[in-house]
Amino acid sequence: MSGAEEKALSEFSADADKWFAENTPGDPGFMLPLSFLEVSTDQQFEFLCNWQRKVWEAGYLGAAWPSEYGGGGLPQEFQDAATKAMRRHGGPVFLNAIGLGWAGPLLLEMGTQEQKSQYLKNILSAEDIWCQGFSEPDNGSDLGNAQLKAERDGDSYVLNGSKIWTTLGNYAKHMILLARTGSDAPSKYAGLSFFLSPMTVDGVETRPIRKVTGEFGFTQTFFTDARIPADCLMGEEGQGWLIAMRTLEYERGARGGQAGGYVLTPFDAFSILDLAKNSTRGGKPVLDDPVIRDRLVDFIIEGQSLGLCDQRGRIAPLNQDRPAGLSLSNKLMWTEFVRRLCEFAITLTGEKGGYYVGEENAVEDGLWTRAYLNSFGATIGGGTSEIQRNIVAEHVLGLPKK
Amino acid sequence: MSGAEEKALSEFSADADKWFAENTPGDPGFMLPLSFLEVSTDQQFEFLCNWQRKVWEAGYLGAAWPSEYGGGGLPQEFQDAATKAMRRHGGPVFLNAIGLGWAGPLLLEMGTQEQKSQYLKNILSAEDIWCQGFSEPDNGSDLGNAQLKAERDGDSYVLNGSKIWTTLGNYAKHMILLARTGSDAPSKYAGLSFFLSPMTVDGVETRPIRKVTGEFGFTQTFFTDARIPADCLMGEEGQGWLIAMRTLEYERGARGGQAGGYVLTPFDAFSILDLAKNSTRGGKPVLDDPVIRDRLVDFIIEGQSLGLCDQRGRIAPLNQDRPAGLSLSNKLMWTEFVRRLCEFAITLTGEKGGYYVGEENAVEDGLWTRAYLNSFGATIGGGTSEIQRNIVAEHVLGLPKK
Amino acid sequence: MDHLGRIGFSEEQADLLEVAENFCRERSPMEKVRTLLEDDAGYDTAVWEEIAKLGWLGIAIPEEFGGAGLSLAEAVPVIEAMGRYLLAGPFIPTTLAAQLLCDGGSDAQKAAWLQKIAGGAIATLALSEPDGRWDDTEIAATAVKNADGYRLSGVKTFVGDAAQAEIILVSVKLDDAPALMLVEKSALPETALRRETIIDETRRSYELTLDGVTAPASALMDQDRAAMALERLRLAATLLGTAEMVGGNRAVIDYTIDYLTTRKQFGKTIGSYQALKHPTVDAYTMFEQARSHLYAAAHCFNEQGTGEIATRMAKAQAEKSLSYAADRAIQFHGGFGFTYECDAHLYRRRAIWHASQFGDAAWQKEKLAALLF
Amino acid sequence: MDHLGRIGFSEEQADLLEVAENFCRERSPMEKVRTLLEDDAGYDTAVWEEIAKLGWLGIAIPEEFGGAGLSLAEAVPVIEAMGRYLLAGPFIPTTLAAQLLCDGGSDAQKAAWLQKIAGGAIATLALSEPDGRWDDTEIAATAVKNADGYRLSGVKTFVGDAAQAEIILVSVKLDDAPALMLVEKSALPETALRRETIIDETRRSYELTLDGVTAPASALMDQDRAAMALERLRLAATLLGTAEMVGGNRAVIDYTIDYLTTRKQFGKTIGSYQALKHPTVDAYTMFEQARSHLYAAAHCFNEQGTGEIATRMAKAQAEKSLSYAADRAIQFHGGFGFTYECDAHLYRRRAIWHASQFGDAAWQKEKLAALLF
Repeated sequence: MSGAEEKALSEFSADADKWFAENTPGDPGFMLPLSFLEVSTDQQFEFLCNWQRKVWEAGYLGAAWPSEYGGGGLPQEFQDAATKAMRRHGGPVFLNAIGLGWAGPLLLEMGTQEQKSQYLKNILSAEDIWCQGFSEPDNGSDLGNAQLKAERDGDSYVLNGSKIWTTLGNYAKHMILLARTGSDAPSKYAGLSFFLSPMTVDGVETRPIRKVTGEFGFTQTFFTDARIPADCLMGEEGQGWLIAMRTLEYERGARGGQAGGYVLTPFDAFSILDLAKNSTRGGKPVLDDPVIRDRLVDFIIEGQSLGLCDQRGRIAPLNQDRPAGLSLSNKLMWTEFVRRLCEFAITLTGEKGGYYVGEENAVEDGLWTRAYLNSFGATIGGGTSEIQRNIVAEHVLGLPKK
Repeated sequence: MSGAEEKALSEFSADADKWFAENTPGDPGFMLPLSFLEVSTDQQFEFLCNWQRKVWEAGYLGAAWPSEYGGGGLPQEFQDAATKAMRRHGGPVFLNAIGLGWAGPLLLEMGTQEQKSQYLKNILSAEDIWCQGFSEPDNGSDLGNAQLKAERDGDSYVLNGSKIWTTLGNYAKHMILLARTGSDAPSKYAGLSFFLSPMTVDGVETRPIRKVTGEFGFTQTFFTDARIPADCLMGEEGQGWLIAMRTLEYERGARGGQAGGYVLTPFDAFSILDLAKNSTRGGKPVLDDPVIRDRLVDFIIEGQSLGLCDQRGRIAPLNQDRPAGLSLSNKLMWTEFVRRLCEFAITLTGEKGGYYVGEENAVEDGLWTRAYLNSFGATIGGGTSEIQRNIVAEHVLGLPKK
Repeated sequence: MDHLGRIGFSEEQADLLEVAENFCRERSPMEKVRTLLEDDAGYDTAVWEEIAKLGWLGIAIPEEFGGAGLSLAEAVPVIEAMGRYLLAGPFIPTTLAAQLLCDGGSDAQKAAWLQKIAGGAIATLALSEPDGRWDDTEIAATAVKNADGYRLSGVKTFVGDAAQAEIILVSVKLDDAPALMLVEKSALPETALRRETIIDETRRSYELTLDGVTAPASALMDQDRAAMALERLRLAATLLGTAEMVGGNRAVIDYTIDYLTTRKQFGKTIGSYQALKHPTVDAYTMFEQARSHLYAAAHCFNEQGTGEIATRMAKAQAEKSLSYAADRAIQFHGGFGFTYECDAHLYRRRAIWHASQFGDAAWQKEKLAALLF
Repeated sequence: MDHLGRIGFSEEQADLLEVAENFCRERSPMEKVRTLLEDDAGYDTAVWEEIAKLGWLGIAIPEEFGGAGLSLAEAVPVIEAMGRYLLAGPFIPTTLAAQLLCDGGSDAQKAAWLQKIAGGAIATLALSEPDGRWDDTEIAATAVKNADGYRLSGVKTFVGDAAQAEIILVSVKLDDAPALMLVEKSALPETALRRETIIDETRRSYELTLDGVTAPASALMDQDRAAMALERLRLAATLLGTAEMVGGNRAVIDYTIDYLTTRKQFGKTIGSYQALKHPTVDAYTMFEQARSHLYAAAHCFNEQGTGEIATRMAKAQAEKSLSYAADRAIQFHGGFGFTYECDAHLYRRRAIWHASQFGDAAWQKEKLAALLF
């Protein structure tokens, strides 16, 4: 980076810091979701759409996307600086996660000029919410076995089948969809195709699914003779598996292009240090308990690890043995850490850990218990931790598949 | 049990207690093995043989084996009481483990009159040490794939091949041996046969193997045209796998008939409580440290668990769902517990944990570090913990093999 | 060490275990459990009457008061079975209240209430306070003597099934010493009880505001015995909570195994993957250990010293074991595990609940360290 | 939190890492490591001379004394590489002694020794005492001034490579305050050193009996700076020990993966079993975390507050990670893992060694709690 660029970056960074200091919203008077997976009321939805639009308009979301598609046309470092500023001021999450993190980068990498013009700007502005249609009721982990049928009929594809765990399914305008176009393909993978499918056509219906937390957050989506334009196909027929794997790499952090910001409240272990400082267990201040202190230090060390691994991932000479190691391990390490962290946080609240969301006596309105239950969304969704371990074992460590 | 029997038992028990109080040897001036796996000097060997013979002569070993074969002819409860007394007084281990715990019970259950007369008494008296020949260098966990060949030739079998991890291989007079008699058998299992094989014939050679602790304790055993009498065959040709599995059940505690006593120093968590009471870490008394106290309690709870599980295993109504569950889990639970316990014990010794066996400044002559390294003998030998988990999963929980 | 527990198991326990298992399986199928989650009272009164008829409420009540004259050891298998089938109802609070009455009630109170309880009257306890103490070293609620009896004040939390109870035994400070008051629910103003939102939706818990509540002179329990009775009560609550956890632990493992042996992914039954198989084995062995501790605690409960050690060990192990098994159960059910429809979370919530009540595993271990070292 | 560390990585570090990796791989193949286990001195003097020529001993020695004038951050990649290939020798004690001289030596001592050390003279430290303290709050060894200098007494333990060292820096109490004495090995009586039997057989450690040892007046290091220098030294030792562990951690994971990808059982490569595969992934992610902590500690080492936090975190994580990886390495090698011939135990022993020196993970965490909360 040149001296001029560095100067520009540091000015941009200072501006972002100032902007988030002034514009980050305070307590809206209702509980905000910790992640895009947890939006369960219209109130939350509207609030988060407005927030995302506002950040984008200010130039702090999509800063590194091309300017002709609504981005800022700046180097990635600028977006990173903006995200950092947002994090520092504790802004709410962005809810258009699939658009910003999966569909957007995919379009940038593989989309036609037309597709980019059609979709990208509305992803940034939260005008179009995107969802993802990979898992099916009988094939949660085994994506390659997807059975939803897409049959070509003239200028259309006709969709039949069902997808499950559709986050924001009831709000989304588009779905990235993995469907079966060829039943006589040489392998199950070769029969799959990838679509940018509208959710607003006839024959697409969503049924809300109640989450383990008791809240609603995602849907099952049913396709019954749903007819979508043929140009919704991404790439060619039969390339679905390849494209889906590529989008998973975006999610796993192994490939860049994300619009920026964050879609999960970034838990570091310090988020529970405040809790610990203000809590009692069995009538005694939590931080007086050496055993709790010891476990808290464990979590802080681990949380700090993860941040440091992000930093180290960008230093090539420190990643020579297994260059993809840190990025492919990222999801596994974070999601398991958050699950354990939240579980531990409950124990900090002592007797009040028996309360739940909605109880006036609960600590932080039951946030931590809910966050713990919600954390399984991340250890299960997007490839379970068990699948993630297979991926790291096989693709990073070179252990045999069979 | 009748009133008279109960009275006899309680008298026997009191006598045993008195006997062990008077006869349990003190410190012999050299380090005694914690288990039969760790005998590495002639001095240790002779000492432990003498001790076993002495206990047997007093009637406290083999008390429940038939009197015609050197046993006491008493109900099992009598032996249990004697073992308990021995444990209470901290007697040394019995080293003829394979004889007392595997070969003996097998002979009692399946042996001919002749075999019983020939072998059983000498097992109890430690006159004949037994060893076990199941594992082979290339088939550590995969016993069914044993390749050592036994070819029938007139009144003999001719053995060729090699066995590994033969505990006491250099002292043993007999080996229970799994060998391949049929190369054209319908399955790899059906080609196996089981032998009570002499170690003292020509063509049998042992090479000592150095253990992870740095000590010597077992051997690799080579068979080169070794000729053994045909009546060494146990059961019929082809029954080897069945019989081997049965002997493993003795080891795993799923089947009775063991002569009694113990072959591993019984670690309970209280064995490290004394260490904790007498140790300092970083200059401070260990028991002043609340974090260490907490972990110590964990170990004591777990150690107590295992003893209680032994007790509960004998109460049928509390084992109705999975009757074999406790006995088949026993080896896994104990060996993993001991490994973790010993590992933790090292940390209790603080800076002195850097010393090892033979160092005058070491705590208890490096016992705990050695015990930790030795503990892998039990988590690996006799079916690794990974194999044990498969066994429990498949045979107790009914989870599918493939 | 000789002061550690041992297992013993009486014929009564064995019989009760068998009968209770069958009863709970039949009376508390999962659809019923699910329906009751939404129910105000949270349990089936007809089943409660059956339980009363079976005599289970009187198991540990002396024969002179209409009970069976056994001990809490015999209540353990019953509660274990209830825990296994998530059978809802005020059995634990009522059983504990009866014990507290036996230990700390006046003769008149025992005579008036124990028989009724054995016959099905619901009773409960109001010990917890907003400061979240797990012991009774300080009690903020007070009773002040006046002409008619006592004027009470303060707030009690986690009062189980209070809305259905006929009597509530309340801990207070009276003349600067701990005391227990037997408060009849009918004497409470309408606004005294507020239902709390708790993590375990199979149970009902209430906040009780004592301000403005008065109790007659006869409400005071034996004050000389209050401190001792409270201490015993908390240990008894620890034992019974453990029994419920152990029952649930067994169920959630069975529930997980069911899924692992039927669900297929990548063309294989998922239970064949060691990634799921081996942690399930670990959950199972931990459970077996918890169950062994439970029966040692039940057997030794009344032995001075030993009973406390065995009970605290049992709770620590059961909480750890149930938490682990239920956490893994959610995970191993995959996407389905993340739904409310999957039963795994019911057990996970229950473990969180029991951790919060009467001291969690970490607290039990701190007590154990003091008892053992 | 702003006082936590960040990663930075200099060009010098990158160069040194690459050069050191290559050097150690060539100079310390496993047969060599095995041979040196049995060797008295425990290292190859020819390799030591090469190391001196490469300038690594002077990395953190100021240029005026013949060093490179860099910092310990640049020694970290060198030691990491040595740890990876188990390269034996007195590099760590010598580097630490040089630091202690820089921080607490008199001008004359620095002038006399730093250049020599940069050129290959071996130096070491005698801080530990039989009470096993991990700090210098109390020192039992004493120096008493007399006409010719000082009369020393007391016992020091864990003096690394003392038999090969030219100088030993000894902590003592002098006039009731901590002091450091530069003792020349040639001044020690034959009987002063006794080789200790330690768990890590790749290194050499000695007990040093000071009774009867005298030192000239010039042996006293700057007493005003002794306490500060000792504190910094212990932290430096923590950092360098961590670097060695992280190197070993990488090696033992690679070693395990080698076995898992070649050994077959039941007709399958054992690395395909999730029972071995998944814990290996856990070992790997823990290692990556430890390595990240190491480079944050190296980068921030000289920042007040931050350096201490980062270093203690790094050691706690590295000890946990290496212990786990090496423990699993033994287990996953099956019967072979239980033999001395398998290399896994070399790493496990090394983790035990580092845990014993300068405070183990539990102790670091206690310090961290005080620093963080």
